[in-house]
Amino acid sequence: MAEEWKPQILGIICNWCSYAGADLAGSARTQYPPDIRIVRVMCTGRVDPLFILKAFTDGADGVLVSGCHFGDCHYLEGNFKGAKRMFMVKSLLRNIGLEDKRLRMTFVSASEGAKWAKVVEDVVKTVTDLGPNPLKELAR
Amino acid sequence: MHEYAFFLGCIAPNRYPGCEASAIKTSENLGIKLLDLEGASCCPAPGAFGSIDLNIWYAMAARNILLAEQMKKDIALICNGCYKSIYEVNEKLKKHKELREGVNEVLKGIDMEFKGTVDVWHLAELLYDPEICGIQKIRDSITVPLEGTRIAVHYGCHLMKPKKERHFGSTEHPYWIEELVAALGAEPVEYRNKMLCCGAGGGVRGYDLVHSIDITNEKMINLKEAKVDALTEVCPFCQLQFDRGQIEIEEKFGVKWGLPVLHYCELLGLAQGMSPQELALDLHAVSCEPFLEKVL
Amino acid sequence: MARTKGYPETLDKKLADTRLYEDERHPDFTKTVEKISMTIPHMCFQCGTCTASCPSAPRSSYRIRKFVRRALLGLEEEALTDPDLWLCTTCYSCTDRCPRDIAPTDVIMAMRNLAAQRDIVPVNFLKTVQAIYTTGHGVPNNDVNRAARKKLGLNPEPPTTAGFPQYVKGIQYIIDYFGLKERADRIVKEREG
Amino acid sequence: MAEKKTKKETAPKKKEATKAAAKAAPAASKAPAKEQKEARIGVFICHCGTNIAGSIDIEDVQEYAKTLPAVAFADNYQYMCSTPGQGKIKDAIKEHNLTGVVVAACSPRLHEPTFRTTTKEGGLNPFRFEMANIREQGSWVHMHDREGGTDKAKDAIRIAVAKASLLEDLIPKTVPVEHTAMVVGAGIAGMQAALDLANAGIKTYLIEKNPTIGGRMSQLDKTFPTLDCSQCILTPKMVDVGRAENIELMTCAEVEDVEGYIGNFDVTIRRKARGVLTTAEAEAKGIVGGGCNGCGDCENVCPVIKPNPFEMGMKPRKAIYIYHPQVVPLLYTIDWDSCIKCGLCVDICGDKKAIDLEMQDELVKVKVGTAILATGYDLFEIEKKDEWGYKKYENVVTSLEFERLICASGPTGGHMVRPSDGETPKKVAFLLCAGSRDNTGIGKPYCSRFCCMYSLKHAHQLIEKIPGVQPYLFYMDIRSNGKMYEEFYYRIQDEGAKFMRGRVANVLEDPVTKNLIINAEDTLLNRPINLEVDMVVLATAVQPSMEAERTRKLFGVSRSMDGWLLEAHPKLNPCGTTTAGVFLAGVCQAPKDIPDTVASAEAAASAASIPIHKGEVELEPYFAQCIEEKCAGCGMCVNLCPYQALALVEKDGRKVMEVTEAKCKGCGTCGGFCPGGAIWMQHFATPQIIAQIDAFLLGGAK
Repeated sequence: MAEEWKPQILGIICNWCSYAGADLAGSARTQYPPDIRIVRVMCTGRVDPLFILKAFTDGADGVLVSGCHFGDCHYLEGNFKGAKRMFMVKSLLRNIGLEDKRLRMTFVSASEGAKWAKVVEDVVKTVTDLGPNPLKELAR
Repeated sequence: MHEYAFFLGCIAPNRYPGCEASAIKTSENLGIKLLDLEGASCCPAPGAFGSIDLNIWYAMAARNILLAEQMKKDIALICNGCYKSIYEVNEKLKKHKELREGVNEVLKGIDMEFKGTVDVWHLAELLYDPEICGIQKIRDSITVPLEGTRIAVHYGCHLMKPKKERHFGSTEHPYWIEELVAALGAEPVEYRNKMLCCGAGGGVRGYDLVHSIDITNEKMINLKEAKVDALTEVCPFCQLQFDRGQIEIEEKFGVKWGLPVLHYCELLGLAQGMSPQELALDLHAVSCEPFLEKVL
Repeated sequence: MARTKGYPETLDKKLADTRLYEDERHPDFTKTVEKISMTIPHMCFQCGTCTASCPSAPRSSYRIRKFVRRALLGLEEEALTDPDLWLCTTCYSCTDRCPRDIAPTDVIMAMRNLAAQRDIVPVNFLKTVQAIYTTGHGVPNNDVNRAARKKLGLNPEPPTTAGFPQYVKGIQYIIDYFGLKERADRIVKEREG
Repeated sequence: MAEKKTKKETAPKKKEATKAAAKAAPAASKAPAKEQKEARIGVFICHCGTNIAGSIDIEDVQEYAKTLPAVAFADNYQYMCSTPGQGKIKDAIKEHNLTGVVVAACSPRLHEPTFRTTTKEGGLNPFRFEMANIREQGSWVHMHDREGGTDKAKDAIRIAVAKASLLEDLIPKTVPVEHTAMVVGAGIAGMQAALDLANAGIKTYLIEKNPTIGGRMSQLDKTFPTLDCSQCILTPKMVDVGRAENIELMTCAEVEDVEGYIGNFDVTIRRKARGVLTTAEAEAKGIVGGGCNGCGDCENVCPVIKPNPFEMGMKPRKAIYIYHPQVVPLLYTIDWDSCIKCGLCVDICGDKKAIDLEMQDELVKVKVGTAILATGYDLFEIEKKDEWGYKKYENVVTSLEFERLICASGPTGGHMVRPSDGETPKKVAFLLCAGSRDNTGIGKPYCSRFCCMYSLKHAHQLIEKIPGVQPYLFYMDIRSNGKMYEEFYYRIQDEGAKFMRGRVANVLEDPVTKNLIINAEDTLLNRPINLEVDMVVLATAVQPSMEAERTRKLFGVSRSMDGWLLEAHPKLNPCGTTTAGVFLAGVCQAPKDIPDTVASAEAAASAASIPIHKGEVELEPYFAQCIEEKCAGCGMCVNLCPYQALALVEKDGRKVMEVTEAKCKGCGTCGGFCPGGAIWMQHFATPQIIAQIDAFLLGGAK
């Protein structure tokens, strides 16, 4: 804890677009900050608000949910439904007094490796600026 | 009445006062009031200053823009060189924070700060814009239609290029100024390589005159081929290059063209019934008479 | 830049070693040019669209493609000392057509700035500076013009710094801020005595 | 607490397991036994040479893994995917009697199948395997941050272990595959693919939006580098397609809707009203000896004249028309936009009664096992690059217009003339990379790949046809990388074509002669060029055809950033897509010349025939399951499902949800929503994912 604080960010990303995009960033050797951990789901439609709330109560400083572009969902419209839920969760976070910027949903296709790297950089920056998740202490 | 701070620049007021006079008078007839921009200076010359140190160019142009910010009026101008300096610096400073901060650091010394509260327009685009004036309104304001005259248009580079930093679209085959000319009853004429530079810009006129007027001469050849009675432009510096340039071409290359060159505002003035005297056409190096004979 | 060999002058000129050597390349030059110009000469693939669009190319040895290439390779000396650098009319035709989305014109402007820092700059540019320093105008008013303005019912002095000289101070402040006036005077004096 | 959850929620899994037992004895028989057994996970870390080991401290990671809850064994190896590597895993499963396997290596999208098989061979259910991606999303993206990368790898493994300890036996569902295929687009790619499938004994539906098959290739005059006549080599294939018993050809047709999954796609096709009956259709209507025989009487009497798109609008056609004499099928078609329904054609057609001016579109439903997209390309709207004056100067034409102008069956009967005055051009400039390799945002950033070669061919054709003609090729690079291509370049240069190394800045027109003035730089001479020519040919960039976007969405295929359809893997699976059972052929995937197009078509055909010949496919068993004791029967999930896989049913007195596994694709949209947490997503179950989250943030699921 002595050295400068690094955020803990959870990424829940879909298998078909964003996970593939992240892999592409890898094979292209596009470098980005290592402060994110990935949980793979088949579709952002699978993302239960519970997952995100659990992450924050566990002390996550930020959560990134990333799926296919609208109209490109491997399951037709899972990403629409996922996105809709994220709005819901964001307002929930605001209500419990947690900055809703800590939760971010993005759309990264299988061919957008560079974009994935940008998104992660971006999220890491936003969350770093926000500082540690106040709920962390509660969780410990 | 639409009101604008009128940025004069150098060549209009100090070499072709007819441009200044006609601009003010004609646009007033069209519901555009051009107000004095007190204490404005050279834009400054994008070629000369930009080449030596872009930062000075930014700062000096910013000073001029700020005079208008203090007036709380958008800027209107009639010179492409000025347009490059004033319009482009205004946009750049609005866009780039670090540039803006750098400039404001300089301007602190004269208690000025760039805020980016005004926009910059070339009078020609205001005249063309139906929201402000528009072709029809111009047509209605005409008392002496320039019928039977063939007029070619020189757009000038800094008005529309680089297209990515402007809003006029493609710069290969523009036609809107021709429409403005047609509105005066004249016949706009296309000619070879219309978008070729006049040759004056970038300090080249001062650095290597013959080089610069050789470009002008190429334009003259193409214009001759199109059999035009006059050339019009929306830039006193281009006008200087074409007008005085023809004399220099005659001296250096021994070729005489005798092609009248008039700023669009001067043409508009004629068409609205202003007399050649009111336009100080006598100050033009190349006599406008052959053209006037066709009109009057 | 060609290397000399210490032969007698004429021979040194004739036999100068014209090969490109690695030590001519200054990578920071590329970076500086890109910073000032806010464009990307390092992406040039030498198609020649710029030169073909250039009004100066057909009547001189000026090749804008060559300057972009010099920016790309970092050939500082060769770029800044080439008098052709000052033949660009800044018409921006090359910029509008470049398929690599480079702005060659701005590359030239950046190089001119860097040359000027080394006092490599034609006097006519500096004389404009001097004129503006004293009057605020690059092309100042004159009596013929004043008379004409009167006839047109305009004020003999336009409502610019000419009509309101008190504003000239502000301009002089800015130019002095960059110490340009002294440099201009000095260089003009050196060149023309 | 995650523990508790699993205990309770694994209940329905017993059911699943026993259900499975009925189906597949061996695997299932293990399942119930394993149920209570506590997790023993083996972790296997791959060096991937230096790919991973180069920027991650393997030893450190392995030591860490050993300390994790439920980890019974940890090991590392140079290449885990190698035979000895996999051997290590199999042995360890037995020796340490593992319940789950975690491999920390590359992306599961690459090697999950490999290691699942390994796990199976080791005696475990293949779905008791979880992968930690420490290469694509680890070492490769943190090459200069060894510490950060190593920490990330540790966490990734911890997360994977947490999931692995909760994984359960799953039995993949095998479904039968329909013994039919579909090919969308009947250009050379689609035709070739359809022929191959048909010859392999597979009934194939070939869908073409135009009235005839043949596509772009039928518009070409000659083909490089062999110079055989395009039509001559194409028409035999067209005839074969028309004849092939196994091919059901549908022209004037578009895919309207796609449902289902690999093996069982239900495709709705819109057969656009052609206004003309085939002999078969006529017979069905009881018109004896009727239907269109292509005599063309109708065309002769039709009063409406329109430009023929096949001739790039340079030749007229009537409102009832065929593209060209060799069309397949030889059937006339009515252009409803221009037809005035005067009825003259109906009269002249007489007893054949082939023309029906009231014909309506009809929708046809077909079931296919696999599908191939071959939607081809269009030309980029080159007038957008207006420095070259296309559509402004008459004598500036595109390469396709040139093909028609020089083609014997074209509008000029093969007499090469220029549009403005019908004169034979003596000087012709070819502008290569017209709209390609363009980063301005107007053109296309990619290389269109076949323009160099056809421009060489164009130059040859001119030299062959017009004595004393001088072709100029303005190029940046000549890309002649193909069999006998460079030799062709050599030949054309020898024939006298002049190659000017410089991109053309702009084209100007002489207002009087309509000649064109080229402004370019000879970058090799370092001199500007001012060249007056009679005609300019733009080697125009290509872009995905307009239909491609609509079609790809129907089939759930993604798109690359440049707009071309996205292959499953650029090197190892260029024909496949991320949708199982859907494949790509020809230019729709990326610009290709004819040889490459045909090759990719045959590749796609063979790929598409595999599941069909196998007769059945395994579906990953990521189905939703209903935990009935939790289900309140609210039915909200039913509407959420994009595949209508869920339904409410009556079970011992109460409404509960039931899943039709065959329809469920496992997206989990229902599971992500169910307010009662009553939906169990196999392999992505809530407790498993929660365990992963806890593992990451609280350091271990326990």
